[in-house]
Amino acid sequence: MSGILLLEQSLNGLQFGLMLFLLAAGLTLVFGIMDMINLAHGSLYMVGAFLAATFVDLTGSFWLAVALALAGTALVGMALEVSVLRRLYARDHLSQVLATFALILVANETVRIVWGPQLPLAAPPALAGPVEIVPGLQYSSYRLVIIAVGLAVAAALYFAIARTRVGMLVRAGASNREMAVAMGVNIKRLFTIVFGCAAALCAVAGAMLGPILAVQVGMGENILILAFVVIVIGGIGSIRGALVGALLVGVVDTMGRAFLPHLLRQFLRADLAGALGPALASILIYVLMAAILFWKPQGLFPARG
Amino acid sequence: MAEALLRVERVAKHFGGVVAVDAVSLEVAAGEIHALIGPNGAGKTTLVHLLSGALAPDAGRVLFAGADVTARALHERVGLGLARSYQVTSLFRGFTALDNMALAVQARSGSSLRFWTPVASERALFDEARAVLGEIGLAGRERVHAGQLAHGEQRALEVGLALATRPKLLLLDEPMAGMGPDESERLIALVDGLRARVGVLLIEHDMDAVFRLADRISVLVNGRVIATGGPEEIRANAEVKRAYLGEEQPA
Amino acid sequence: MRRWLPFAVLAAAAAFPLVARPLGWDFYIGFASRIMIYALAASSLNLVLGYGGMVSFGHAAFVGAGAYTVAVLMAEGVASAWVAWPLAVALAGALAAAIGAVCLRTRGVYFIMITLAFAQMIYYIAVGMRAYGGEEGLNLPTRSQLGFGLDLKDDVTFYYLVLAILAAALYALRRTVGARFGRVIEAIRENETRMDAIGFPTYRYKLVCFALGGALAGLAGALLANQNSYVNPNLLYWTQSGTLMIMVILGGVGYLYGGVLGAVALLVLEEVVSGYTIHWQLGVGAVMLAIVLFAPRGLAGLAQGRRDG
Amino acid sequence: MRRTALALAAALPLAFAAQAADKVKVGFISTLSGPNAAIGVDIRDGFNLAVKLAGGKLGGLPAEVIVADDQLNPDVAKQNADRMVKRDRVDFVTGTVFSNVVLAIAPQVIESKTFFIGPNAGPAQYTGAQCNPYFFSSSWPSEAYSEAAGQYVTQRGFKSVVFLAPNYQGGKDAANGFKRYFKGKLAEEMYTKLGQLDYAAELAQIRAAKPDALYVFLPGGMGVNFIKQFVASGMSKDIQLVVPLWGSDQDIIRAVGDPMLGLFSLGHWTIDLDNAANRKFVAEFEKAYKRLPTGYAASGYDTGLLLDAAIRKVKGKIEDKEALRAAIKSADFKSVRGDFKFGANQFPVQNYYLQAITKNADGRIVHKTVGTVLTARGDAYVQDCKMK
Repeated sequence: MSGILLLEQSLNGLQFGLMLFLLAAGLTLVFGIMDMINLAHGSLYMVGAFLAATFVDLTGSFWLAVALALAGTALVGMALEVSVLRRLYARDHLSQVLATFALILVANETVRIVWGPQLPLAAPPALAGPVEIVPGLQYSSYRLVIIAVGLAVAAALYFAIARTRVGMLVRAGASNREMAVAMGVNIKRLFTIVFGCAAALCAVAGAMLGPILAVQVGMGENILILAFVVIVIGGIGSIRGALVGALLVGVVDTMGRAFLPHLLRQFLRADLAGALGPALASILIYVLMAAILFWKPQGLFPARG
Repeated sequence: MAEALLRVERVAKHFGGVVAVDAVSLEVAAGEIHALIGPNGAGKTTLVHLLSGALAPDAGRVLFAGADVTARALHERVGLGLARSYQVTSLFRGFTALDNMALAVQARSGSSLRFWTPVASERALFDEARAVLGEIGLAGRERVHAGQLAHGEQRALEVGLALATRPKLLLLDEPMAGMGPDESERLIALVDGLRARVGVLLIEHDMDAVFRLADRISVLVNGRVIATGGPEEIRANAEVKRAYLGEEQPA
Repeated sequence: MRRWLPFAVLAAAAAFPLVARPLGWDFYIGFASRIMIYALAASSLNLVLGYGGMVSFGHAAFVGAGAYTVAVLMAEGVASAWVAWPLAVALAGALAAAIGAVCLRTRGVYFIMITLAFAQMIYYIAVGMRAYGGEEGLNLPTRSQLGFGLDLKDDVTFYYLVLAILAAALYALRRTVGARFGRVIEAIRENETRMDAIGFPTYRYKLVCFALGGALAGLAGALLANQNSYVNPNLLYWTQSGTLMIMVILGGVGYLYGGVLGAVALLVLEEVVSGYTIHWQLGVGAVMLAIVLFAPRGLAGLAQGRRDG
Repeated sequence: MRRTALALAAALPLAFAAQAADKVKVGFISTLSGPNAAIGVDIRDGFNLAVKLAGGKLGGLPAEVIVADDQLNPDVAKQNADRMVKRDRVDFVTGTVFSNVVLAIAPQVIESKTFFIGPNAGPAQYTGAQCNPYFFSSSWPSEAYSEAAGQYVTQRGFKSVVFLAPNYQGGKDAANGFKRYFKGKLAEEMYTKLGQLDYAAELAQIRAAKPDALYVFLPGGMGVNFIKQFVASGMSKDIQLVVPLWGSDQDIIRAVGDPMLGLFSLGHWTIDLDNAANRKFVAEFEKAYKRLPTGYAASGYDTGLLLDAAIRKVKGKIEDKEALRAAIKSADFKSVRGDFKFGANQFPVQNYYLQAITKNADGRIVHKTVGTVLTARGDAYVQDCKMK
């Protein structure tokens, strides 16, 4: 196994992990603060990607489109919070599951009616090609930008939560809701703001991943499960947990897909290894999650003591 | 005094950096009513959790009826005859008072891995459940859902659930919390009636009740037992007065 | 539910093929079998989720395990229902016991997610079983052999068998929830700590309940494999677990007929709405949302509430 | 419960319409949503075009085409097939895109003595021992494109090649076909999850393997993403990418654009094939749908022509299954792909062309026929088919 291969796979894992983090961060906040299971979180990711694709078409600028999509998705998220989700906070998790599952169906079909099943979204032309980061390794410049954006958002989020007043309230709310209420916070408004921020994070992930993956109806569902895995590994309500969990899932998943088939080939017949490899690689993150929950039933960084 | 039914040897528990229970030793004899008093935050409820098995101690041993039960789970200790009630009422609110009680009877009357015979046809369960309901003064309230009982009735049911497991020792965690004078009086009579039959470790803020009921009293302050003795002894104890009674004279 | 209503529905269900066959509605006989199989699967989840209070997000794994048992045995030449179906039940139950033993260490959302994780593992194992179709799935050359001159290839015979099994299972469920065991798991759902404190080993009872639910799901899976004459990993995918959960919540959590009502409602709704528009998911989603917001106890709760009030 | 029973009762008569004997019903089950929807849409549009050009008829009988979306979910496909066979009583089932869907629904369709015509995937199983009088493929045997790719890569003298396909039957068929004709060394054989969209991990492995050429068997959205990411990774300069026609077709060209130029592909049909049927098809398709047709559309169109010719041949008596089967098998029509006939297993025997992706005179990116790689090629399993 060469160093270049390892480096490239690490970058891939980092890129994937950081995008997962953007989704997981919002999810874990909504979960931690409002005690709300929001399966429709992935739908906001989809809406973000579709808005970005639309705005690229209208404005011609990728980065302007990302900014607009971010704002648009935040508005959609807040509207959703005020109109529907707010009514579910006091309900049990089962009702939340059913309601937000219903929202997924509604969101998918609404997007399909408005935009059709998919939209083209390309990376900005300047980033279409590769750059040589070390001799012998040409790496997609766009993926590097994704990593940069992911790191920047993570840092901004850390700053916002550690240093700002809203961040302090969010932390208080995540570890103890009664305390936030006791502090006289306008909980309703705080929830709406948090939800808007979570939606905006979704939009960043959707817009950034759109050019690599595909902007299509239903794109949110599979990544949603991964985001849930991440926040459960990290500990619900913990941003730090979400970051660690996301990177763990990103790296483990990428490395598993990359190296497990080879590893198996050392022990097994080639055809058997070829069959088992992808299956085992797909299981890996779930094994990771089950193992972590077995030893730490509250995740790695439990937000509530 | 005979061999202690419950024997607590230097048990300790801390949460993070806070020491809640600090090397407490304590004995309760069979049939004895032993009161545990102390100011708020002294660690009384934590101690009940440790004794009942809801929490595992960081150090020390708990011996019950001669056996070391430190590693035994909550439900196993109940099986041995060590039952508890809760400071914050913990009932099956969607079940009727009678069903609440029948469940507690069911717990110790054979296997519950029975899938076919309707519970409703098991008369023995309900007869005994009715008897306990009568004992705690809830006869006639059998069909009322536990969540709909008056506060005092719920507190009585709370004690009754523990009683219905036929314990050798009852851990009562502030059974009279929030009760009116009449209700308290009834409960005092109930506990008094258990004397000699069932050992009781009573945690209570109502000092009138404590001094009327207790054979012996232990005083817990900041996680430590600072004194144990008969009611008169405790009344006279200078350290207790300073640490505790000085601020809160018994009525 | 009024006392006679289940019997009336049962009688109507028994009469259905007598009407449908002469009219040539063969498709709807198969469709009704399918609904009943899902009703069985949803009812098995209702035992775990509704009565036991364990929000399992991995129930499809047990349905799939049952289905794959039948399919794999048939691929290996064992077509007898008397061998394959009990084995499907046993395997699914054992799988549930093993998974439950680990998952029940956790609580709340963590439990939801860890059951999902295990189900996904089983899903990918099914994908990885290339000898048995892998991602493609596996066709069953025929339906299971029952003997007694009964041919399950005949849709009406199969329909009656499914109906009989569903009715028997619901009756057994009714007995179980009314028996000691049912009391215990319902009480655990109400207040697990207190159950512990009056002397019940709650973990053990929850595990038994989880395994029973899994075993019953395995039976539904065995029937589903026969109904479709086909199994594929999709049966175990998390969206299938989600669908079963939706059926239970829709029908009414912890109501005996909740799973049945939910399965009927969801599948019929899908079939009807998808006949009118390709955007049927919009309609189904809207109906589901309305039920959560306005009928929080599901359809069974709605029916009961109306009579109570 | 009563209300739902009412809903069921209300749904029944609606769904059960009287059967008209004087028309032909075609059940069209295809992948019309999700990332691979473009494929199903093209097959459907091609098929519909053939019906439209025949005046809404097939072989003189009024044609009713019942379209259903399988969502690339075999269970959904199965229910659709069930409905079409049992309730709508269709005469033909066609439209399927993916072989896993075919494998799920074909047994049931065949068993009801309804003709199954595969316009895209033709799983290898049905070419050999499992061949069936009611199973036809109007497209190609599953392994053929990859055989052609193996042949071409060998001819070009590539020594070290990486193979990449989804982990499903079609992917395994492709590997078999490719290896049958490729004489060099397979540096790496990679399988991904069907429907995977991010190929970063695989691209890194390919870079490490340093092959001369890369044969990638990824239909639809998977192909779009792979090619985009392959180009972005900077490897396209050093590694010759070889794809099947449908791994590089107009749906992918529309999504990827200029980076497609310079790729080679293999196919049974090319847009520039010089025959009357094809010229008419390409012109009419563009006129009707305002876009260039793909190989999928050509296959859908040919399926329409095939049915039209067969029904005409039996003079509309489609109840006579034996006669109808013989008529289909004779394939008495002018295919857009040129010479076309069925082998004994009812799979096509046809040519496979090497195609270069270039810009045509009006600046559009299209395939250009460079040569013929395999001539009148059937498949490797036909001798296992005992059917007469």
